[in-house]
Formats: sequence, structure tokens, C-alpha cells
Amino acid sequence: MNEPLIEVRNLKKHFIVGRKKVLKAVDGVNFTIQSGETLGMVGESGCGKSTVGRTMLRLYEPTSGEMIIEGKNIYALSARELKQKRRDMQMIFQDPYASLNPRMTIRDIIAEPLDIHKLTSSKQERIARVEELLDLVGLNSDHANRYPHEFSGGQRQRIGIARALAVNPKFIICDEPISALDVSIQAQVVNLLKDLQKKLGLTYLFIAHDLSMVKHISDRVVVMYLGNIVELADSQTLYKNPSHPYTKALMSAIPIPDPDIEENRVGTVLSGDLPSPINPPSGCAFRTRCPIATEKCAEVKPEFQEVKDGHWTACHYVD
Amino acid sequence: MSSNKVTLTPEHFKSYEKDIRQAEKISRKSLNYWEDVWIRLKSNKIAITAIVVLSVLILMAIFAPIFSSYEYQGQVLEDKNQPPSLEHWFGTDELGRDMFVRTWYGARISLFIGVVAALIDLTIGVIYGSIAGYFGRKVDEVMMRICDVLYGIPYLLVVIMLMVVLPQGLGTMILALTVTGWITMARIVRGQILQLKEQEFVLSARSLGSSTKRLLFRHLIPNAMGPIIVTLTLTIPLAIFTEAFLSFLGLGVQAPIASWGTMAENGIQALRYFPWRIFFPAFFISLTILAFNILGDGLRDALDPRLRK
Amino acid sequence: MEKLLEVKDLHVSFQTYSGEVQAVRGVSFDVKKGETVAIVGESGCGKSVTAQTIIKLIPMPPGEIKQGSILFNEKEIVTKSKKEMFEIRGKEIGMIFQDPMTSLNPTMKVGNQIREGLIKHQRMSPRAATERAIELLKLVEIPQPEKRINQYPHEFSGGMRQRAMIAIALACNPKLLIADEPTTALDVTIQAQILKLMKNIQKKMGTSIILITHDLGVVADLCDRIVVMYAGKVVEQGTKREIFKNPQHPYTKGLLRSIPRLDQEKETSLIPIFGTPPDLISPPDGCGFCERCDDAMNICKLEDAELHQVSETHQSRCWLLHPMAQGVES
Amino acid sequence: MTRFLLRRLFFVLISLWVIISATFFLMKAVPGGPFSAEKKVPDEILKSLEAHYGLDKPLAVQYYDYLKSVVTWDLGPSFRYDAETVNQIINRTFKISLVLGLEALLLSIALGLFFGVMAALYHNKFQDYSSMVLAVIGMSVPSFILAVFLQYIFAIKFDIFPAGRFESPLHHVLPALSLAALPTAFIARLTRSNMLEVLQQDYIKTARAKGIKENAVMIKHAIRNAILPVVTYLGPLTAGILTGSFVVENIYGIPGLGTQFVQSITNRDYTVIMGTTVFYSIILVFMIFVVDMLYGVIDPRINITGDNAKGGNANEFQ
Repeated sequence: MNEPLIEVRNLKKHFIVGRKKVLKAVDGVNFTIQSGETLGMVGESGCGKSTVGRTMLRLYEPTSGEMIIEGKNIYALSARELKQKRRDMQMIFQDPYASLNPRMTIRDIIAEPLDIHKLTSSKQERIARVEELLDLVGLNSDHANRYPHEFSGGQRQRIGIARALAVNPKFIICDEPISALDVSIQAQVVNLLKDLQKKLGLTYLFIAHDLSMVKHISDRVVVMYLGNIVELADSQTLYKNPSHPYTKALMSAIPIPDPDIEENRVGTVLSGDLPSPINPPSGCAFRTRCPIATEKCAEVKPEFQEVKDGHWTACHYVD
Repeated sequence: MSSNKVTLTPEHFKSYEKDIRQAEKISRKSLNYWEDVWIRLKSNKIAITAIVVLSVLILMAIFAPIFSSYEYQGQVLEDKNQPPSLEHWFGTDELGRDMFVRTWYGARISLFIGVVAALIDLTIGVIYGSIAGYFGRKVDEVMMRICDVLYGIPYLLVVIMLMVVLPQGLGTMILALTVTGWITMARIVRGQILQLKEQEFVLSARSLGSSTKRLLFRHLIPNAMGPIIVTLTLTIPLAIFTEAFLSFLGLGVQAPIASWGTMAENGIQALRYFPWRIFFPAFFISLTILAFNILGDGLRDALDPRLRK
Repeated sequence: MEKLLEVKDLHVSFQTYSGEVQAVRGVSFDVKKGETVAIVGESGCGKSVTAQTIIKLIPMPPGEIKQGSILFNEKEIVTKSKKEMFEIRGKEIGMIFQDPMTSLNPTMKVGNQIREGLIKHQRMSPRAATERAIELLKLVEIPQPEKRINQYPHEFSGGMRQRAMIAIALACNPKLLIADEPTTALDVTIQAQILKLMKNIQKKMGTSIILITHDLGVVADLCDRIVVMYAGKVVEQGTKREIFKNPQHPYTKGLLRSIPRLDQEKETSLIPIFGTPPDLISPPDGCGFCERCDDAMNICKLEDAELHQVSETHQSRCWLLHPMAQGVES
Repeated sequence: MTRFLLRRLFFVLISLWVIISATFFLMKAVPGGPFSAEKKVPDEILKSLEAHYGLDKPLAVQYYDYLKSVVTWDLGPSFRYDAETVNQIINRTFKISLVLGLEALLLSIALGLFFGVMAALYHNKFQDYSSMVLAVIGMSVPSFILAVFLQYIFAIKFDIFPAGRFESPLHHVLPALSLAALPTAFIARLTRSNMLEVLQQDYIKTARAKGIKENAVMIKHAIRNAILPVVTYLGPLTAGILTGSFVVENIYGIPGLGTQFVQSITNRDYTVIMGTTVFYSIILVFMIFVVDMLYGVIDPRINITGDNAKGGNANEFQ
């Protein structure tokens, strides 16, 4: 295998909340992403998946760990080098209403990366580049002078994509880019992302809580639970042959739009709620809801180990 | 519901050709935020009235003393305590000074104090608040504790203390009004910045590598402008009120300079016999504060995103 | 089976600054006793408005029922006075809302929120109401109900709050339960819990349910029949199998094609629906889906289709089903 | 809980220390000293006076003495009236101000809540508009102007109420009204906007969906949640009423602490100014403290142990 584009090593992000309380939002995650690949990341709210994305781009300062892109550790860079490196990695955000500055025109929003990195030398060039980007995401370039509130959710999300593309990045983190969109619009955005990947050779980290969409778009999938990765596998394996009990439960919780399958399915419904990440359970974080947990799970935190080629799990009782 | 409005022909069942590009077209007129706010403010008749009233007050304050045939400190003792007449529209005071010209001269002082104090509060408050909000955590913690401590000190008492101690004058007045007056603005700005900082468009700008300057001036402050302006319109009347209040306690600007507050204080002594002497300054103080309050309310409504459609 | 609820040609509009929004434009459907009916559609299609109009919870003004009738137990709801509605809400019809975080009063103990309806409708003594509240919490599978009734909502997790909401809605054994996106704000594992709970309760109590959702997956297990709404109108309705296995309206078809399925091969590509739904301030004369429909015909732009009977239980509002559409070159 | 209380108390004390010190050093900074203001005093008398009041000691010692006097609550003699100490003056006059202040406080809370709730219940109707017009006017007319005009109309012109002094209940009406006007207006506006916001909340919809009567929805669900934030206004409210009493007491000739304070300003009676300022600050700062506590007690969501009850989403903490 060739050198991966992205390598995340033992990444931790702890927030200090209140007096001497630590919220371990991300507690030591490891993964790599190959060039041109889409890595999916799923988990329920509060599992730390968005924090992983934001810490990777150093929007949050990491507590410890490394994030390596093309052999360079992002966390070791000086402010100047970091700014330069930011052109290689971009982010698409969840909320199409909050991700665009309401006081700026679409042109200024899309041209902002160009301005920051001084990528265009003249006004005409700037206008032309914005038009080109709008065209790339299938938007009418007549609308460049309008303000974000005049666009629909799906259109705004495409504007966000155009902005991310302005610096010709290699790697894009898609932080729940479709969660806030209507079902009929979601596919528009997902297909656009796939097309762009093909056209521009992009690498994605696709974060979502919707496993079916993640499975659809990703080559490999990471499952997170309470700040830890519990399973990593290529998307077909993950669906056909999940090994971690949480992945299995997650899978069976997702309804399938087909009455024949749905009525005959006997899934395990997880009991209880997600524990608080401020005070996570000892040992394996999932043990409080796990159907097969034993005493060992309370005492020893399971290793994240490779069970088969490229299939990693953190569970003491992998079949 | 069963009868068709059109008579169906096979032609109707031919495929409908449409322009996909057209489906994305936005037909409504493009408006930026401030145009939008202005449209909403314009439809608020009371707020517009307040703006008109304030403009008239300001124009009168500027021009009335210039064009009047009387001078504000000109004493004509034989004309003292005259009721309003064609000659002296607002009457005269106990030294026979024309109340009309004094009222507009007082307007200059009162409005000047109000506006300058509010602008100083604005400057300090925005700087302080945005530093606390932008850096957050420890910096914020310390800066806000300082605010808490200062906030615990009653505003009027501080102002009174300063006025008692320092030599009386316009400068002292403005200093006294602003020494703790900026805290409200700082808190509001800080709250806004903290909230905006976590908005995704700011994260996006950060992920692009934008500088602190750009973040503050392109993203954070422009989006906090609404509440800042509203607070500003509500700080001006507070300063005017406080100035009047202090004058009333005998701590105001010194004669022969007159503000509405000193005039009102002066008028109270003559309340029983020459009520117009307090009526005019009192009326204009109240009217000005009223107009600012209404304008502030109107702006708040016009800026409130929840009312946006 | 007997009809519990019958909505006929319901029109609901809202007056806004920019004009009149015709949120619901002639919706008809019915719910039989003991049946679960899903209303499916994307945001702004009028599904929530329809549901809230059934118990007249939409604010009037700006909302207004323009025309139509809502028969509940053969009694007309539309003409009922405010006072008469107090006897129906909570007692005959219960309702669950989307966001459990905001639907409970933050300053009132959960137990009291459940007891309120019992004391009002069943004239229970406070003590009896407390006992019933504990029973209800048990019914919705909240552990330690005796302790929980004395807690405030913020001490409950999201899933538990939604259970408490269900307990409130079911307190007086209503004949109909309206669940307005009850699982949208919840995580999938919690969603699965709530759906299972609703299914069990329905079996146990025989309550009719109207489930409003945008998620076709949620519907596949729980519901008997499905009503698909688009741009304020019902575009298709039928039994669950008819809708999933034999959809007739291009919107329903498009919806099914555009969502990924966990059991699909990855290579199956999604076919998106282009464009955006129409603005209901000036709704189109023709079919609301016309501009986004691949099979649109000239007539679709001019006039909306009638509901065509596909089978006894299956109807679809599409010109393609018109006899004249057959055999015409597309 | 205890820890949070102590923490808050600590900040309260810091606030007080700041104002006490500020008062002290400002007074020390007065050019010429307290006795040079008006009359020329012979040098030897000035010396002995200064010695009498401890003004000949080094500043640090004076500061220490002063802090000690505040802590032991012995605010020393008045510069102007030999007969009374500052403590005696405060004891004598504060009782009167307290009565008037409490009257105004209760009046403004009762009226403010009433008008606010009415305005919200009849949103965009006559009751709403008239309450809010009154409220904006109430906010815009300074208390001293209102006091003067009430006195002029109801005492001088029509002679319904007495114009001054503070004896029978009738004497209380005009001053209490003048003092209460501004806070009433504030509370009414605050209550109204809170009510309107609460009425939009989902839990009001839940309550309505239960079929309970509209009155019960309002009283048990809406009003309770809407008036919670009004409690936070009690601190500034007290401040408003206290400082308002400076002029209102003066205008009505009420021998309260406010009148005394204004007199001491006119007389440049520095120990009284200092003592009164410190006294006012203590009341205010503790009022703010009490409000904090009260809020923790009446709003179950506020966990004043300082623990963060929220779990889950990490983004909330950044």
C-alpha cells in the first residue's frame, strides 16, 4: 500500500468543563485515509465525531496526538506554515444556515479563501474564478451578488462546497453535510460530492450519524462511541460482517424502507442512554449498554486490534 | 372538484420541456441585511416619528441659538419670570434670560453629553467585550470578573462620587458617565462574540486561515452590529437622564452654561408661581429620552432575526 | 373497520408579512379504529399543520381553516368552540411533539405534568393521579418511576423525555394519538427504543396513531397505511406495501430512489430529485411537483390531477394515470 | 452549593472593597481637604480639627483605620454636625427611606407584572398597546420630573394629597408612585417580552394539547416561566429605587437617607457621603447576591453547585 494521505495518531481532545471536570470528547483515535478515498465516520450525538473533524483541522487545539497530512504533522507547524497548509484541507459544515456569513454576498463568501491566500491578482480574475466555482457546483452565476438568506438549504450547502473548493484542497472533511437537509435534497448534495471527488481527485472524511448514507458514500467506515473508535472496516464488510456489538446494534436500529424486511427483522434494541462523556464507564465505554458485557469489560479497556485484513475492532469478545 | 377546467387534448399529454437552470432562478429582489432592516424599520410608523423628532431636536439645537435674537446668557432683569409670549416663546427665567434660546442651548449640552458618553461607552465596550469574547477562557474569565465587580458598584453612586470630588465641568461629567457606563456594552458585545465564534461560518473562516483582524472585522463585529446599535440608542437617553439627575442634585455643569438638567433644577424653585420654567426643560428631557427609547425598540424589532421571513 | 377520523378537503392558510401561505391545500384522508397511519413528506409540505389542525393547535390567527371538514368520531371538529376543544384535547386525542428537549415545562415536575390531564379530564384525586402517573411511567418503561415523577425534565435524557411525553399523551387513554416526528430529534438507537415502545403500546391499548415523519424507514415497520404529502396536498396514499412496492406518483418514486438503503450494494447510485419545492405563498396552478418531475407533461403545468384510484386502497394524484396519458409518446 | 455560595460571597466582598477604597481615595483626592471648602479657618483650629478627625496621620494608616471602621461598622462623626455620628444619621433616616423604598418596590412589582401579563395576553390588542405606551412613557420621564409634576398637579393645583413630609399614609402616595414609575415600566416590558417568548415554546403547546383550560395554561405554565427572569431584575430595581429616592425624598421633603445624602453632598460633609455611599453599596451588592441565590432556588434548571449538568455535545463547551 502506498503512503496514506492522512494519518491520525492517538488523537485526544479533552475539554475542561466546570471545576476540574474533564470531558473526554475524543480519547485516543487512530486512523489513516488513502489518497482519493472516502472514509466514513459514524456515531450518535456526543460520540466525538465532529470534534475529531474540527481538531484535525486544528480548529480546536488537540490535547495530544498527531495529524499528519502528506508526511507533515499539522500540530507541529508554525502559524505561517499552518496557514499555507490550510489550503490542502478544507471543511464543509452541517448547518447550511449558520455556515455562511449572513452579511456577505455569495461572491465574497466564495472568494474569501482567494482573498486570504491572495490567489487572484485582479478583480476580473476573482470574478471569473467565483463564476467557475459556482458553475462547478451547479449554481447559477447570476446569483453571485445575492445574500445567503435568499437561497434554499441545498443551494447554500453547494455554496459551502464551492467555498471549500476555492483553494484546490486535496482533503475535505464533510461534517454532517446533509443532516440538516430534506430527504429529497440530500441525494443532490451527495451526488455532487461524489462527482467532484471523481473530477478533482479529492479525499474525504465523511462524518454523519446516518449509517446508511455513510455506507453508501464511503470506501471504509469508522464507528465511534463515546470518544473512541470501536470498529473500522470497509463499508461492505461492516454491513455484512460487523464484529463490535455496538456496530451490530447500530445497524439493527436503522430502519430499512421496505416493509417485508422490516417486519421480519429481529434486531436487538439497545437499552438505556449514552453515558455522559464527563464520567464515562470504566473499561470498555460501551459495556453499560452491551448485551454481551462481562466483568472483564468493566476492568480492562479493550485494545483496538486488527481482526481480519483491514478490519479493526475494540472488543474483548470478537467472534 | 370533478369537472376539469381545461378540455384535455392529446397535446396536453406531451412531455413538458423545462429548463433546469430556470428552476434555480431566484426572482425576488436582492436585499442586503441593512436594506432589509431599513424596510422593516420604515414600516414602523412610531419609530419613524421618533427619528423625525430626534432630527428636529438636533437641528433646533444647532440652529436655534444661532438665529435667535437673544443670547443664552443675556440677562434683562426687568423682563424676569415672563410667561411664554410672542416675544419670548418659552418665557424667561428669574434673570430675565430668554428660555427659548436657553432651551436649545441646553439641548446642545445635553445631547452632546449623551452622544459623546454613549460613543465612548461604545468604543471601550466593543474593544473590551470583543477581546474577552474572542480569546475566551482564562482571559474572558478574568475580564468578566472585573466587570462583575464593577457592575456590583451602583452606577449613580460612582458618578456622584466623581462629580463631588472632581472640578465640575463638561469633561468631568463625561468622565463620570463613562467610568462604569461601558460595562453594559462590553457584556453585550462579549455575549454576541462568544455566540458567533462557534457559528460555522466563523469556523469556516478559521479553517481557511483567516487572520484575527479579518475574523473580527469581517465576521464577528458586523454580525454583532444589531445589538450594538440597539444598546447604543439606549445608552444615549441613559446618559441624558443621568446628566439631568446630577444637575438636579446640584452636581451638573456650572453656570452660565446651561443644560436641560440645570434648567429643570432651576425651575423647580419657581414651580408654584412660574411653572413654565420647569415645563420646557422637563418636557424636552422626557421627549428626547422617549424618542430614543422608541427608536431603540423599533431597531430591536427591525433587527430581530426571528421576525425575518 | 370503523372510521375514527375523517379529514375532508382541508385547506389551512397562514397570514404572514409576505402574504398568505397556503400550507394545506385540500387534504383528505381517514384513520380507522386501531390503525396506524403515517403522513410522510418533507419540511414545509403541510404535514405538521394538518396534524395540529386536527386538534386545533395551530395559532389562529395567523392560521385559518379556509374550508373542509374534520370528523372525529362522526363529530365535526372544525366548528367546535374553544371550550369544546378542551374536552377533546388530551382526553380523546393525545399528541407528541418533535423535540422532547423543549416540549416539557422546565419548571414543573414531570409527575405534575402527567397528572394535570388526569385531574382535569378524569376528575381523579391528586393521590389517584399520582398513582396513575407512576403506572404510566412504568408503561413507557421508565425505571424507578416513583423517584422519577418528582424530578424535573432537565434531569431526564432526551429519550426519557420523549417517553414522558408519550405518558402525558396517553394519560387519559385517548382514542387517537398524533405523533409529530416523535423520533426526528433522537439518535438512532434511542429512536429504535421509542418506535418499539409505540408499537407495544399500540398493541396493548389499541390506540389509533397518526405518525408524522419525513423518514420512510421509520414508517416501514410501524404503519398500516401511508399518506404522502407534497406542497400542501396528498399526492399518494395507500397501504404500506402499495406505497413501498408499487409507488405510482413520481414524487414517491423519487423519494424511494433518492434515499440510500443499508441493505443495498454500494454501487447502486442514488437518483436525486432536482430542484426545490414550490413556494406556497403563490402555489402553482398545476401539479406542485411538475418542475421537478422527469415525466412531467404539458397538462401538469396547467392543472393539478385528481386522485386516481389505483386500487381500492391506493390513490395517486398524477396525470400519468389518466387514461389519455397511456400510449402518448413522451 | 456551599462552595458556590462562598465563591459568590467572595466576589461580593471584592466589589465592596473596591467601592470602599475608591470612595476613600477619591475623598482624599479632594483638593484642599474637607475644611477648606467655604470658611477660612484659623491654622491652629484646622490642625486640631485634623487631629480630631485623624487627618494628620499617614495615608496608609488612615486607610487602615477607615477599613477597620467600616468592618466594625463605626463610621465616625459627621464633619458638619458634631451632635451626630454617621451611624446615628443612618439609623435615624434609613427607617423612613426603607418604608418608602419597600412601598415603591412592592408597588412596581405588582403593577409591572400585572401590566406585563395583560399586555402579553392581549398581544396586539388595545390592552397591549395602552400598557406599552404607558410603559415607554414611564421609562422616559425621569423620576424627579414625574415627582415634581405629580406634586404640582395633585398637591398644589388640586390639593388631593399633601405636598410634603411623611406622616399619614396619604403622604406616602405621591412619593411612592414617583419612585415606582420607572421600575414598573421596566418590569412590565420585561414581563411582556418574556411572556411572548414563553408562549411560543413547545411546552405551552404540550399543555394545550393536554386539554387543560387556557387560564391554567397561562398561570401554571406560562406566567411562572415568564417571571423567572424578572427576578434577576430585582438587583437593579433596588438600585433604581434607592438612587431615585435621592431626589424624590428631596422634592417631597421626606427626612430620609436620600435627603440626608443630598444634603451632605451640598455641605461637602465627607464622612457622611462616604458612610452613606458605603451603606448604599452594601445594600445593593447584597441585593444582587440575594437575587443570584433566589434564582438558583426558584429555577430548578440552575444547578448552583457549579456542576455542569449538561452532558453530551462537546461543542457546547468550547
